[in-house]
Amino acid sequence: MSRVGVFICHCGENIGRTVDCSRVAQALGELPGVVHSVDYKYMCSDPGQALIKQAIQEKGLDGVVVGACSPHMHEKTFRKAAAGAGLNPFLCEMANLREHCSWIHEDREKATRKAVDLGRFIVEKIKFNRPLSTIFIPVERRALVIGGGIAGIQAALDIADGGREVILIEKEPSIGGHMSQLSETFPTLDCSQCILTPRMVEVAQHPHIKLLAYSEVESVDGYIGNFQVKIRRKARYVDETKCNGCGECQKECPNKKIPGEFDQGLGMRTAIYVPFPQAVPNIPVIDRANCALFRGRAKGVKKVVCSKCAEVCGRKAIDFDQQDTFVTENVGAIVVATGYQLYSIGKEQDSDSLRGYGEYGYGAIPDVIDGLQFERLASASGPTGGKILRPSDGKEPKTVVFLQCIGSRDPAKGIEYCSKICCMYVAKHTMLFHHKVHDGKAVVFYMDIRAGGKGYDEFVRRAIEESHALYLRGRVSRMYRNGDTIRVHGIDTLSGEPVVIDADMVVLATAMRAQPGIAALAQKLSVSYDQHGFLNEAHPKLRPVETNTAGVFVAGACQAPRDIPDSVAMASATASKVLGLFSKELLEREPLIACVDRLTCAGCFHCERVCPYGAVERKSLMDGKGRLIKIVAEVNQGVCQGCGTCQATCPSKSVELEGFRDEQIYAAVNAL
Amino acid sequence: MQELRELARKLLQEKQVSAILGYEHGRLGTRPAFVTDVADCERLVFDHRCVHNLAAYLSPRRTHIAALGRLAVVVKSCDARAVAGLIRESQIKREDVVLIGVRCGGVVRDAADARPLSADNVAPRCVACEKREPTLADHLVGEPKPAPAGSGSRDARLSEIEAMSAGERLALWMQLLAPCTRCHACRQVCPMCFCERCIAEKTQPTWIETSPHARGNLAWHLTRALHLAGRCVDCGECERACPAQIPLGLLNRKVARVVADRYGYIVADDPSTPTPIGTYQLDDAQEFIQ
Amino acid sequence: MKIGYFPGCSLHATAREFDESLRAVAAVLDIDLEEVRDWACCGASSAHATSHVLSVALPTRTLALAEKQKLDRVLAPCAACYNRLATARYALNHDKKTAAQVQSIVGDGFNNSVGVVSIAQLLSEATAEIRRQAKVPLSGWKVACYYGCLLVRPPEVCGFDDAEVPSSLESIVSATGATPVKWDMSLECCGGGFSLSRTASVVRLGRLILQSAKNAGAQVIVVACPMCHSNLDFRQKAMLERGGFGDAMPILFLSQLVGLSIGLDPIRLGLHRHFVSTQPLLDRIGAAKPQPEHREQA
Amino acid sequence: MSAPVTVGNGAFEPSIVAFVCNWCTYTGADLAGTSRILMADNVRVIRLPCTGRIDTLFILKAFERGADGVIVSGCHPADCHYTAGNYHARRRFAIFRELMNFVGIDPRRVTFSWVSASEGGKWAEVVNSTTEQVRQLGPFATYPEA
Repeated sequence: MSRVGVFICHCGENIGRTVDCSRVAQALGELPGVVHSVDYKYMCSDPGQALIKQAIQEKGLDGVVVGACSPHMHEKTFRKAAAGAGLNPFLCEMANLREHCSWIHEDREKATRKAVDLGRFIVEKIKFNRPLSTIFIPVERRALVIGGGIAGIQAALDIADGGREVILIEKEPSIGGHMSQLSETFPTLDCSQCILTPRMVEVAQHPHIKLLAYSEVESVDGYIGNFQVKIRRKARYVDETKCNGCGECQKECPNKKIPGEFDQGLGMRTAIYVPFPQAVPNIPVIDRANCALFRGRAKGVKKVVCSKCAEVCGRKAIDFDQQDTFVTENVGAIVVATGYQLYSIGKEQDSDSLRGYGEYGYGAIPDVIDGLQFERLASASGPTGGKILRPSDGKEPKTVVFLQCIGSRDPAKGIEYCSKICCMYVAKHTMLFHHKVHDGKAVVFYMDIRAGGKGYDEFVRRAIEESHALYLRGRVSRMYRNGDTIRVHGIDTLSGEPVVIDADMVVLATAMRAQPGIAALAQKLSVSYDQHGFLNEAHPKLRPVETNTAGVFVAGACQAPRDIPDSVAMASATASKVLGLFSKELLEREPLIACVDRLTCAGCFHCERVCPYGAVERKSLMDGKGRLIKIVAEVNQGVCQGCGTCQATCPSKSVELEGFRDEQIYAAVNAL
Repeated sequence: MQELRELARKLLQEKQVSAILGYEHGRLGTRPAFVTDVADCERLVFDHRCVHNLAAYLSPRRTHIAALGRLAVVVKSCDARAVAGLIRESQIKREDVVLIGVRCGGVVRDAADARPLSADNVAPRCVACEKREPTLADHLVGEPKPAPAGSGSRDARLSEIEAMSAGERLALWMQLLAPCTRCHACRQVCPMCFCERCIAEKTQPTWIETSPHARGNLAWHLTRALHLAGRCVDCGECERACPAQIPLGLLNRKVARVVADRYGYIVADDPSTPTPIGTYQLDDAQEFIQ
Repeated sequence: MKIGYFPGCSLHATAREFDESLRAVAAVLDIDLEEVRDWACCGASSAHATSHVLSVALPTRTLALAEKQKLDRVLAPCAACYNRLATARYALNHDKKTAAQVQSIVGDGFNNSVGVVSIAQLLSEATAEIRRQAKVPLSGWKVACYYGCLLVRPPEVCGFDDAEVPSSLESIVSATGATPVKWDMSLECCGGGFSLSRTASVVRLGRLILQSAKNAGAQVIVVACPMCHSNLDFRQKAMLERGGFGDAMPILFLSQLVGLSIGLDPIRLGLHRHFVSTQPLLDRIGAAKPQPEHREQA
Repeated sequence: MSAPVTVGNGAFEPSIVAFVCNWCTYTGADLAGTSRILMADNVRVIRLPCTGRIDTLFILKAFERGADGVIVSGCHPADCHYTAGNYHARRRFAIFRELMNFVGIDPRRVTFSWVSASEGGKWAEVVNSTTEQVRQLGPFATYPEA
């Protein structure tokens, strides 16, 4: 027989005004199993809590029902009080007599009767509550950071500086990401390489960071604190342990006319190459598609067509027979920092929802370039050595038209979101252009200037006032080649006049998009993503760097368009989350999770189908001789979040959600 | 028939299986037969009186049958849907069973009916059946058979009930369910009812009252039909097994139509299809939600 | 192949040669043009400047007649007619309010089942046949394909060809053996209906088009719209008078070019009805000089 | 259904049970309280973590135990605290509701609704309209006494 104590709170006048609290206490006190029932002015006050503690100890209560405000208000308070008196906190529950009764009714008689009902539900329920204890999960205190751009670098360094081991993987041959391609950065115009390169070197030299460049996530198993990540290390055809990065192989490679990715196709590289001089690691990679040897092999040519790089390599580091290898790492947390790609204006699009820009010739005009290409032209390390020269004929453009919002904020082209960084980098571009081509004219077509941020609007004003960029509020309807120039038809909506400009070069501020392949990665991580492929944060305001998969965090432009300061801030936020998680050897979790009754589970796995978290696993039950009896569902305590959808779906009710078990709900309904 | 027996002999002789689960003639029509001896293959038959869904024997709960070893089972297309369901829901593995698909021209409503198949005695679901041979089968025997003659829409009764007022419907079902003795034959015969412990027998708490009272009867039959949503293979066994002649198929059929109308889901003998319960679409109809 | 035919007002008047050449070409290509009986004006620019419902109701009436005539598709050679018909069909499918209003005007029983086809679309489907029938080699002809505003736009209404970088006319021209040139003004506005009210604008716009075609090396511009034709042909003299780009350039209807390639008589194709002489072109293929007849009707 | 009946000296007052999710509707109901929105006193709330946890058995049992009406309410689509529990619940209740109707239990006795944590007013409306609806329908008298 239960020994339940009932404590009815007046909440000053809040409950007492409408509900006859002593009558409620009296009525509930008469219920079987209730051995103590009192009312008091302020149950949450110290004397109120003392009443509860005292009763627990004196009367040996095995259940406490507090009829007061909403459990969202004070459930923690009263559970703590109960625990203080030695009662398991999960044997304390609240009946909501304030928000759900006294505050919404006026008739004292009816409200009192309702309060008795609400109290009775909880009294009956609590008789079936079980003492529960916090679940502890061991945590592997190493982190995986996916993506070696500025966000991934920052996250890795912060976690590593916090004393925890980090595995940083990057799919490209070098870390650095898009930031390494930039010439200068807004709003300070400091050189991107100058601030980034030291950070890259730090990563390479950090004792707690294991850098796996040219690698990708193959599969992810496990859950918070206990992930097993299989990583594909793509074959470089260069032995990393032997190569000293001398670069002789590149000098010898006969194929020197491959449009380089790092220079956005504006500069050339060799078939064996290091993406850029400051690459980390500074180890070349062979591009199979463009290497004569591999092209020959693909055609079935037996003899070695070319091995100049291997011949010249003093350390014999070239290995044409290298294969992809796999490593598995156990980590406790994962930071996703995979960055972005740019919208392409071409006719062929990788998504049915995107359209491309036929009105700009689908990218067929060579002097129409995108923002990253302009960065390379402006960069001292770029293909033109920092001179602004147009791609078609190498002449210095005098009139450059910049178009903002290309692809973004344009549902007709497929993307309705704002790409966020373009207003700022276009302003930067106009300044860089002005600094390098003093007699040049920069014209910007914009929809709105979105320069919210410290020093941002001032920066745009400087572009307009000091660099004399002509800002025209309007869109460009069409552009086409007109002899040596590009004729740009636009409109200045402020004056209402159509504008025609003969430009020497056009720079498109194309939208930031999610990386290709992000959906596949998100599925491996069980992280949801929006219709554009950006990863979803757990809560847009309160949990901005967490995801719905516990232990997986997001930083930078993989979550939404982000500039460098935002990305770095997010990265540090993820690091703080990871370090918080790693601060204890065991992870504590509330025990309100599902639990399977192996005896009655028939293994139909409807629970597995409905579980939003993939918390249901398959467990083989063996008899004493090692023979399989059956395969049943098992809930991973680290992953279950306690929604209970499995229980409502289970036909035989072989899975029970602690805290809301069938017996408890049944008892409440039965008390009707 | 010879083709079936030959195949059965071959499967036994080559030790591909240790028993054939098929049909033989019995006192009242045909009955399920377990053949382990090559000589007994002569007993195997298949005709329009083979009403049983033998997939019910494949449930892993029936340990005495599992103990027989690898089985070959004779399946009509409706039975194959049940086998697919068992595979889909992890009860058996495809490779654990050899499926002898039979081309079916419909079966009789009442297994004891000795008359040739006609519009008078055909099971109504067979008239509407669009699949006369299973896809999920290792072997397929028999000649293609035409659709059985039959008249009237199988859903006529459903429409009739739907046209009634709520009060009339309630009165009707109270009357139809009143004779239920809660013998649970409907459950025992159902190939998709394979739980270790049925919800109807769970007593802590007793969601479904066990006594044959209107409350428990309604809760049981509604819950049974709901548990079969997107799973019922429409083999008609529950109704055939019911000693109280309760038209249980109506409830199953109603749910099947709801699932088909709302989610475009039709139960098929493909184990790889997802189930409508356990999946969802973001834009599932929600006209009933305020 | 049978297809409904909605000539529209222009093809009975200023663009007679479009009608003549189209019928002649259709006969050879085995396309049976069945004129929609009792058709009425599509409303063109005046109706939709006046009343939205009227602008949908007028073409709908024609489409309803075509449906009664059991036609699956209707060809509207004039780009403006095509656009009005296609827009009406689109509005009926997508704008319930307008559809209801129009139904009260046109009456019940119309299912909006009749497709609307432009000349570009129809001849695109027949490129193989054009290639097969081509008798007169037009090789060496450099042709600027001029779509104008209405032939492929707006894309949701037309649902044919790329709205910004179309290629259907080029494929038809290629089928005749001529060479389409790459140029930039194929979709620019010719001034449309402002030929009379704002002639100066039309001349200014037309010059840009002519100049662009010339710069691209074109010898002839092919059009699929009576309005474009009249602006570029009838107003060309005024454009030339402002100087800057040499000789006149003949403007042909698409059907005329196809007709020439399949060996039809220039007179049947109405080549004598143009203001800019087509003779330089005909000389190139050795065709007889078309005898000009009365111009008054044109 | 039966005609409305009167009990004692007043009109028939229905008894209604609400099964609600903890994160949206329960919080929305709290907000209604905080905002002092007066509403019918016929509804008794039972808190569950998620609509995904709400079983059709709860509804059947509530009716067996004498409830005249039931409310099931949770997070709007896309708002589920557990990302997808409400989508699964939506299918479950869509099928249940049609089957219930088929056996003659008036679907107007069961209200399904999405009430977010910010919709205190909507919660009051759901409570009031369901109460009024069930009041009109009268007591639930499905089960003849054995």
